[in-house]
Amino acid sequence: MMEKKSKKRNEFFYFAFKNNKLRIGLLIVLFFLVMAIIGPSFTENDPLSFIHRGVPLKPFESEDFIFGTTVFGQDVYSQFVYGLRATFVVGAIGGGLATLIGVIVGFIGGYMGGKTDEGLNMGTNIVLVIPTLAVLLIISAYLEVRGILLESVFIGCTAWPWTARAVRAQTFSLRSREFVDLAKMSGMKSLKIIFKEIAPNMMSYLLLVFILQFGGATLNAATLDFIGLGPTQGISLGLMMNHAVAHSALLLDIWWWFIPPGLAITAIVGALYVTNVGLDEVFNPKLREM
Amino acid sequence: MRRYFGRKVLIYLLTFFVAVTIDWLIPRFMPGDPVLSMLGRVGTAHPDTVNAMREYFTRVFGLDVPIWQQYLNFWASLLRGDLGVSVYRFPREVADVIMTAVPYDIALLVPSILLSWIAGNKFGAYAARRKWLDNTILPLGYTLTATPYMWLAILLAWGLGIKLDLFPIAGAYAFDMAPHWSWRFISSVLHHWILPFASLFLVNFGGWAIGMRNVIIYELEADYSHYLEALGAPQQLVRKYAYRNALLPQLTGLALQLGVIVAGALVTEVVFSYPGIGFQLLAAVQNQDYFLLQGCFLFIIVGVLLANFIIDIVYVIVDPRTRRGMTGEMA
Amino acid sequence: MSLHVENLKVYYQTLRGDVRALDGATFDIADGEIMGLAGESGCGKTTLAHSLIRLTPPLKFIEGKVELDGEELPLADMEKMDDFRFRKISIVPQYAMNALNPTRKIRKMTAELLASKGASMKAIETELQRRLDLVGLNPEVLDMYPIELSGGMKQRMVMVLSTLLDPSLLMADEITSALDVSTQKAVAEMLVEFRDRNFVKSMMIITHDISILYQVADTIMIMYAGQLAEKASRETVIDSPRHPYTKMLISSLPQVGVQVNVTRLAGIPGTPPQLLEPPQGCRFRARCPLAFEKCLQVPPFVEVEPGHMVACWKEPGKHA
Amino acid sequence: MLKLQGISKTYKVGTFGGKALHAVCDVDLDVGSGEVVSLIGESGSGKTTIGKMILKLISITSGSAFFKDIDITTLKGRELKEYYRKVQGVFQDPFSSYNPIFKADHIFAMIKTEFYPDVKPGDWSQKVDACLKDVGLNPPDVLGKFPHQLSGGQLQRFLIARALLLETEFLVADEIISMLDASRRIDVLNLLADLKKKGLSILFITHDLSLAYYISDRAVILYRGSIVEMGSTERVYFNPQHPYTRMLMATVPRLDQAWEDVEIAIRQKQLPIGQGCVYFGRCPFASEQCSLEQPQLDEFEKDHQVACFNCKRG
Repeated sequence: MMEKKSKKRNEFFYFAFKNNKLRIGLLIVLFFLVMAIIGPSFTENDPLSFIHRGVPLKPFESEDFIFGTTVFGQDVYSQFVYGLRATFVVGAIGGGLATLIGVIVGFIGGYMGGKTDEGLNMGTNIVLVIPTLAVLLIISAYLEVRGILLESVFIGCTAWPWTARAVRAQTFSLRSREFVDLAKMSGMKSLKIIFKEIAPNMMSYLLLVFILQFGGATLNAATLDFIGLGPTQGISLGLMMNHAVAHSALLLDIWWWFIPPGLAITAIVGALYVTNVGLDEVFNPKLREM
Repeated sequence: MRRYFGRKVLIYLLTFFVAVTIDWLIPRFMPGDPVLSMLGRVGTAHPDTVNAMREYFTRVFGLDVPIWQQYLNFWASLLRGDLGVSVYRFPREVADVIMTAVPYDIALLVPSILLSWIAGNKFGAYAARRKWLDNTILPLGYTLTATPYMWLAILLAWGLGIKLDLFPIAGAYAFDMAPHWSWRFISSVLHHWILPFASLFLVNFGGWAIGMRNVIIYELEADYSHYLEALGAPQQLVRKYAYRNALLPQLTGLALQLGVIVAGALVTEVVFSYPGIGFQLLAAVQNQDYFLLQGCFLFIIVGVLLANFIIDIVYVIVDPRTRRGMTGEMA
Repeated sequence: MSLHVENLKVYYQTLRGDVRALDGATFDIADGEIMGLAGESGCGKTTLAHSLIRLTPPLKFIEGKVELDGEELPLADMEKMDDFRFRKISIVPQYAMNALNPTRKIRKMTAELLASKGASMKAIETELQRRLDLVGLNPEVLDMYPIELSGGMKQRMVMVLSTLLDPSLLMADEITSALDVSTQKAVAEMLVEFRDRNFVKSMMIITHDISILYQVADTIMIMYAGQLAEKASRETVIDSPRHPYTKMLISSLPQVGVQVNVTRLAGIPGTPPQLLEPPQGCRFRARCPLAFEKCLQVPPFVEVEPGHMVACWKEPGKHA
Repeated sequence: MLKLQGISKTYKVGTFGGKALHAVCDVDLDVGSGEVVSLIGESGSGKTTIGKMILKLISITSGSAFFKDIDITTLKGRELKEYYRKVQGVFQDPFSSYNPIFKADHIFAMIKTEFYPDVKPGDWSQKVDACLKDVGLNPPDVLGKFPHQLSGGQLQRFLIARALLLETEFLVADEIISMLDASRRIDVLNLLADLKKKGLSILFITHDLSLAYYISDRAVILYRGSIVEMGSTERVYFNPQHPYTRMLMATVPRLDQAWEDVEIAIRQKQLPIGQGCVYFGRCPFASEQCSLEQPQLDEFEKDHQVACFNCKRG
């Protein structure tokens, strides 16, 4: 229905593949994603069940525990891959929700202007200042049963303000453009103008915002899990680190219990940021020269 | 000018009001009767402590009184500074428990935030200067910001603490000492402080470096930089102006990042069992001590709001555009 | 002899290759002369101005010699040019409205700029005050921040600042186009007064509005698609131009007193060429009614009459 | 055709909307059918605001506006859509009037879906080609291209073709040629003149006096939101009465005569709007009365009105 700009389209792909920041970032993220999807199929061990008896195995010491075992004999590999899966779920849902709320609040505020904009903007600034982790702490502490879905929803609902501010600024600048007036003079209704004329212009920007939100949600979830307020059943990378620290893995020098989870989060989130920069360079060529 | 501050104070008061309301709402919002669920969790079988606890909880929660009355009581007790009694340290007041933790927090947060902000900005400015610098500092910066606070803490604790045994990794001072003014005690406190400080410092440092690098490139492309170059001003003067102007958005960035940094400090304290609010928070969570939890929450909110307000004042003093902008142009 | 430019070529680097924005300019500006530089957008007038004072990427110096008061300007070398900038050659940029550092008091910025160039603020203070009065600015302005000044005031401040060290050549890049009619006249006349009071030895005013140049410039040079078309005194360019492009351009400008149903003016058919792969020879060939086979070679920019230079094979000059 | 009576626009400015900015204060204006009226004013005079109010893009604070004696002040929904069939606008920046991610002829597709949904595609493209030829464009060269592949002149003519497709009777042209090069401008002006002959009435908004003279039958001089002088173009240009108009005529750069040295008063403190004459701050002939009352437009000679106390005596 929307005639994509063919000339701009292949120009975009041409520069996209030439931009190495984008290539490296995307590669790392995909690597972990694949590991999260097919990883669990390589092991029947349940991440939390105590399988191995005796001294914790080092990685590759025995071929059925390639990543070694925890102090309780749990299979670190299965914890790691299931944890990865949880991280991607939280990132996608939490990040997605935060972007969604931010976009809606930003759009309506930016386009309507006047009283609605002032009210929404006040609300955004208030939620922006409140340290989101503190709110998450309170909410999670009071819930006996916490699923990963619920955690993602909470993270999503508290991480949207800066997206709303950014989208509002973008909508403001687009709204004053004359093609919006032209659309009004063509008899189009406001909602149709927002979604048919303004939104398509911001697709590239929304992608950038989602990537950052995805990274933010992952970090937030790991922090929550680490304090012990993560999902009550199942495993996540943050929970792994929590267990490791709680059971003095550091003193016992079981590094393969706490190094991989942190490394995975850093790699994924770092790769996401680098992808974001790469995409930003592709979208506005001015940055490319630097 | 007064109007600008008036509006700012209004927003902060409103924020505080909303935060406290959230804090009050959550326990009542959760399913089930909070008193029963809390009693169940406390898990002491001994009858009279259970009765004392139930009587205390019902009084504090005030479930018998209509909802708005509870709300007013909550505010009343809050304003009196009575945050309720800590469950897992039963006789001690929540406020008192937190007060002992706050100084450690400040000792950890304030230096790490300020130093990382200054160092990050300096490095970020250098990064924008030469290509090879940009290619080293930028990836380093991205990895650091992407590192979860607690993981870097773990790495430092494990690496420098245990493996090389250079620094202690637990507590704020040696266990065999009691707090007193002596050089030995102070050096022990410093010795314990290094690792948590370093881990917070490094993660924040990455963020500021990247932020400054992007902002200063924008300022170097601004019209006034082009004009200075056109008049043959040395690069050093052009960069000095661009750096000063780039610091301003970084200042607002600092205000917005406070929430995240405080969260980072909490987990870092948990790793090093550094007796700040984070540590108390973990204990509160593990012992289902809701009043301590809500007390910590309020302290964090107040701390962040206060810091935001201070940064706003500093911003107005530093950036003439906001100050003079308000008095309007002399057309 | 103020400015002498010989076969200056400056290209504009883009991702698809070099845009040949300025392709061989040869002209002079005498002492005390105000030369107007006019032409449609994309003709290379801004490239010429910027290459003389701040040749940075994406501009690329190709070849050519430029002398100012007998000394050769090292255009391609940013550092060496610093000795000439501000002292010998200066500019009032198009973005003059936001050329002042927003977070610095104007006095402080001026002082620091002068110090960095080895001049002292104290020595120049009285002269600076005098020039501020001349342009209708209250000396208090020095203790204010740029945000407190109106657009017009900021522009006049930049004009004073740029000419503070009495440069021998001042370039004014489109400084009248953003102004209202009344302030336009005031600013244009201020430029002339700067020359009359010897704040500057010679001046180049870059604008697309030829009627402004007619009022204040001594000579007018017309550019088209990166090449010089014609240069002559203002009366000759308006009343008796010889280059076909100038003729058609002047005749297409509506004037007060000309009404459509009385005299219907004609535009110039066709569009200017894109300069990535410019057409061979004279670039106006495709749109020129007099074009013939000789136009396939680039016509030299030659003096057909004293002070009147034209680049067109049809014009019988000394070389014909 | 179009009649404005006492049109005003006030913006709320300041943090809580404390101060009021009077962009336009009770302007009376009418444009006959097949007539070109030019609205001349410097930046900040409110000329664009009037244009936008006529096009219903911004609300009218007070006063009323009639289009062929239908009151359009509170037009909404269906009637507003019908109104847009008759009244259209073209803006200053051609590149900002097009959504960058669609092809340029997307603007035709928009009006087809909104106004002519049931016209068969074949007839529609014939109609489009006809209109493009009317504005001097060759359809195959311009159709199917993106905005950044077309020149400013072509884009502006596209917009005029769009108005023709809607059989518009009234066009608001707001500074439509100020972004075009000198040689391209004249073609667009000639095009507007041809459309005028075919009965299109135009409100030509500009700050350039020579353009207005070239094309308009009547000229309206606007200053700080109020009309200071109005009348047939020859009379206003060659027998200016209001000091502001005289100053404008003296300062417009011409190609045939040098500037007269008219003393230009650098802008001093001006009176707040609504209290006394808007030009009081800069007027060399200002008297006591000028600072107290606001002069009304009245007949100075046939088809020539001025809003100034001293003019009658001058």
